[in-house]
Amino acid sequence: MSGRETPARLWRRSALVWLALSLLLATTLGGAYLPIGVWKLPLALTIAAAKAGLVIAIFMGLGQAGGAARIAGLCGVLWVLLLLSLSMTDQTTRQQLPPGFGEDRAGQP
Amino acid sequence: MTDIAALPEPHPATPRPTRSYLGAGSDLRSWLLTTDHKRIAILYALTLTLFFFIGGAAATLIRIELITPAGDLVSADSYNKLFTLHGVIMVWFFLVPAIPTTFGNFILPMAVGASDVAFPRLNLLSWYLTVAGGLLALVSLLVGGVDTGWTFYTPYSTLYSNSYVTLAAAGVFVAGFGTIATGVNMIVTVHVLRARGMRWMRLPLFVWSIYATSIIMVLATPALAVALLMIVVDRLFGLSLFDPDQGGDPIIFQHVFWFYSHPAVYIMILPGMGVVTEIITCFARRRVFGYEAMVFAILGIAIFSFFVWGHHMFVSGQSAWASLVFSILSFVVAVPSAIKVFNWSATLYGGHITFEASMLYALGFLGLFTLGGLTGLFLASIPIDVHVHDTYFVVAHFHYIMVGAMVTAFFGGLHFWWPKVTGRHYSEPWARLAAILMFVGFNFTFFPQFILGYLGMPRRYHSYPPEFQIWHVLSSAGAVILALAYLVPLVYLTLSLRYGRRAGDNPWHASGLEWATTSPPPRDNFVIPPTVDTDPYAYHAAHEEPSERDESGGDHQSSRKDEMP
Amino acid sequence: MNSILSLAQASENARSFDTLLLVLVLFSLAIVTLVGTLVLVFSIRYRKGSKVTRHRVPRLLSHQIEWGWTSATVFVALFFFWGAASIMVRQLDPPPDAMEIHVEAKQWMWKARHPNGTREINALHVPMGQPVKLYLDSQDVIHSFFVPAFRLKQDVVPGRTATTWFTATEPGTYHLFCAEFCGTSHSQMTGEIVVMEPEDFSAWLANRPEGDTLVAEGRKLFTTAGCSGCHAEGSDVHAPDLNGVAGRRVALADGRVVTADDAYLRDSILLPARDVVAGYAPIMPDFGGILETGEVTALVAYLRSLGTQEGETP
Amino acid sequence: MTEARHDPFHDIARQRHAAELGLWVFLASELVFFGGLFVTYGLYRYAYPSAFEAAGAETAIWLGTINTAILLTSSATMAAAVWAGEAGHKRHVLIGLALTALLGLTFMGVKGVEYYKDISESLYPGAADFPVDMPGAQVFVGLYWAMTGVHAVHLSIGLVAVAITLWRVRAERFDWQNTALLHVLGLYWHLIDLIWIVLYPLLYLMGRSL
Repeated sequence: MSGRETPARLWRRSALVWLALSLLLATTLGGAYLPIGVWKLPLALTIAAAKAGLVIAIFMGLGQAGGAARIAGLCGVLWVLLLLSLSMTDQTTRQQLPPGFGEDRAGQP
Repeated sequence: MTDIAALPEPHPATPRPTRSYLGAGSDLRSWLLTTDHKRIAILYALTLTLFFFIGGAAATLIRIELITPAGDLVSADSYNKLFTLHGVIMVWFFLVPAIPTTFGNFILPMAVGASDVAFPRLNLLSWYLTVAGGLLALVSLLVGGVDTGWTFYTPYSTLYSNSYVTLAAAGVFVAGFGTIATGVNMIVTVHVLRARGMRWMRLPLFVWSIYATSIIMVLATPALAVALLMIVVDRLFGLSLFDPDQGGDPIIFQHVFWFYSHPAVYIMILPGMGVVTEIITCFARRRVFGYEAMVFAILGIAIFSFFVWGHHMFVSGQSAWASLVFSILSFVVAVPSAIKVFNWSATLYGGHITFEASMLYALGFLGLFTLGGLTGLFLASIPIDVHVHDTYFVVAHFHYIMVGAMVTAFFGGLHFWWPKVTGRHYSEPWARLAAILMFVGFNFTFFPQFILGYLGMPRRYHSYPPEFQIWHVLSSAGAVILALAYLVPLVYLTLSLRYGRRAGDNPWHASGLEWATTSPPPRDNFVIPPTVDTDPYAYHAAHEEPSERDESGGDHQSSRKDEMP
Repeated sequence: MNSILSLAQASENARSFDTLLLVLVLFSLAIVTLVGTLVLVFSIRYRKGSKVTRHRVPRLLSHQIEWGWTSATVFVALFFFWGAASIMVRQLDPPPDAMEIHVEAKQWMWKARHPNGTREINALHVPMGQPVKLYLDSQDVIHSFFVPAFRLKQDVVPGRTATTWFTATEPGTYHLFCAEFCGTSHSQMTGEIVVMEPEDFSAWLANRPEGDTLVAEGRKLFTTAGCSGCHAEGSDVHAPDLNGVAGRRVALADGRVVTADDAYLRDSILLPARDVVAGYAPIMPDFGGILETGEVTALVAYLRSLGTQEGETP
Repeated sequence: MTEARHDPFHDIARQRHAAELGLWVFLASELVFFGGLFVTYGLYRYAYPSAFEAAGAETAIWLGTINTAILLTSSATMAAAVWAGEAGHKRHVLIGLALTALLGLTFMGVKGVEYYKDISESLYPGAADFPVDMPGAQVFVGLYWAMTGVHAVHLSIGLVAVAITLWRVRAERFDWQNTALLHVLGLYWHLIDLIWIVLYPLLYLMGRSL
């Protein structure tokens, strides 16, 4: 990272990020009470992603990390999305019958 | 052997170290607290050998039990515990760690020209984690066993099994972190510790295969860990994550479990592919055919292995659409494997082939892997899978890959690098005999199981209808040959430690950097850190085919070490 | 029945399966022969010491070879996918006239119930040539309904109903196996599938004691389990009348309107407090721990029959 | 102070690079580990949207929010400690680490209170008077316990590591300025924070409005 920094500057930098994170936290908390139905989860997750982005980019210094480290971090995220998306192809297209469904069909005259 | 010795030495003599890694202390402490990757590899090898024979003993009992249709040797419960033990031990305490932690540990740092792995102490910790996990699994066996099968399917494993599931799952969980640590170590070693001039496209394919395997280890094993964790908390605290009465869905467990367990198959087979490439190039005296294609095939297999897990769930009640998606992806993943098989065959073209024991193993691998891979196509076809799923066809298929291919490659590597590890030669005739016995015994054991599976014999059956008996008897007979074949190397390899001829530094005149140092190597592998200025497998000049001139001691043999500083 | 090498081909699925299998086997043989020949020929021809001249592989050509076999394998893979998938898709849905049989799996037996209420344990008699649709439920763990002669397998996962279907084409007795490991006596969870000529099947069915149909069982339970105490006409307790409730739109106390489908009826018995009907107090006791799965199903069937008697189609 | 460079590295820069890369690879692994839980959550949420909303409304949103704020703050102090380490300000490293440890402990304390409250309100699977009577609701609560529990285990490991590092920096037991150790510790701590950032909306913000 950037050479010798004064303590005041580095604390100020971390405080600024902290402030942004706190604002995002307040937003997501407020957003949870908005009556926006199905959009609540996407909103909450977008804000979470913004928070995570701040932590990753500045606190964890991914920008300064090497290319391999960046790819490694990216892979972690991609692999979770891979697991989610391919298992969702099953979950969203499954026609699930409740237990005992057949019995009552079979019982029909 | 003798005419090989007539060939020129690919690596010119280097200054000789004062003593080998074996000489750096001989008390227990110097082994149990070592951070030398070579000693840790030996610790792993001893541990895994023990587990291999425990798992093998279980397999033997299973095969004896199945000689008769009635379940008369052991009770149904004991039988279920036996095949669970066999699966758990063989998968997690032999096949997964087998090559990465032994040859990966021993050879990889040398093959990239490093003096050790990136994190030597983490390396030792991995071994302790593996041992601790193995001990937990063994304790679960001693106190009463586990009867869920190695797949731990819910809700049987969470709500119904009265056996020691928690203990065994905890063992696998702990060992899993050992695997992850090994993976991290290998990845960083390859990234950071390559010798000067060792560019990515100069890495031997064995290094590439361990690197790709490590990627899978790091990205897949945590999914297993979390699947097991969910079982354990379900059992311990009743979190009812997969309890159908509370709306729990056992299929979700299967998704998470197979997200690990399908790539895990490639954790087992990829290192074997790497080993075989080293052997075939060395004994054919040829550069590998299509190096780049081989690299991309390895990476392709590693990445695409994550896209196909749903083919284990065609009959589970997964949606038809998901099945179609997973089916086409499974067919596609066959392509890089096919490329590898063709490239190995093509590598033989125009070579000067000799048939040492390790080469016999490698050629055996080629045949068995081809058969195992082709039967994979059967399983990717949904209608066929529906019939043969959970039958002996599947058992035969994955044994062709994991035992036929992977264990054969392991033995191939063992014979190839034995002189490097110990500095001694083993008895070549006995080794060849064992290789042939293993090939014959293996096919004898597992080929009948393809037919059994087609006929409808379900797996994990303690007793079975009498019309299947003939095939079971054949299979069990083959297992006797196979068991003997596995015992033979134990004898002659042990004997070689004391009575074997001195092997010299590079008995096979192989090109890898690991052969550029003494056998056995010194603690820090190289007296002078090596530099690299040629492509791998420099058995002949880059664009030149070996011609008759080679016989007379070709002048264009590897010039790898010519410009040593 | 089965000889040691061939498996009876007793369903329509089995034919297309065996064709596909044959194609794959022939293809595999070809590849094994190809690889085997290459390895063998090269091994002999280029063994060390053989005096054969080692020709160069021109760089261009070797790339062509690589591209050639890569695209060939891609093509073959897609071809097989197409073949396999089209067979699978064709067999996805049962014909509408399929006879519906319910099968319940539990550690370690198969219980089947025919449309007229006839029950069987570890056996299933079906008429030849008639499509049969199976509804499969599990009481406990995952089982798998496997009939090798039909090339048919379907996991039975607890918590949901699985369906599958077949049309038997050959009379005979065939194995039924549980293919998913389900505990101690997994290998005892077997049975037989008996395929009969239609007239034999009718005769067999006529000679079986007819079990209670689900509706009749549900009607009995409606009284014995105490439902009628509140829900019968003229009861003192203020509870909804259930005549014709199945399939109707129901207004709930919290303002939602739902359709009283199977899942709703079932949940209302097991978790009555969840969806209370508007205008009624949440006083119905929870039957979750009292009724067994089969009993709830019988009650649901009975409630549906009340609906259909009124001429409503759910 | 011992020498900063260890075998098998020839120079300290490579060693730093190796340690950082190693931790990033491990973080990817950890992401998949928690990812397994997230995906399980996602699949179940798809199956039982209303039960997840109803059960989600039962969690203690204020305690969860306070804990989120605490953890975000601890990440800020940890980042300051790591930056101070790189700039060579020992006192600020110690202050940053001490604050981080303190905040981490507070988080665990609040979490303990919350768990106590959950148990007294029967918010655990299999409770006799479980508050939400819908299929899937107990699965949500099971996941709540599993996810926060696993997170708490990670945080405890982080706390121990922070405490040890604090002591070792104070006693000059290692070259905190040149090795990557502080940076690596920071990465791990931020990962714990990242996981919580995702857990918070999934577990606490459910079902607060229509």
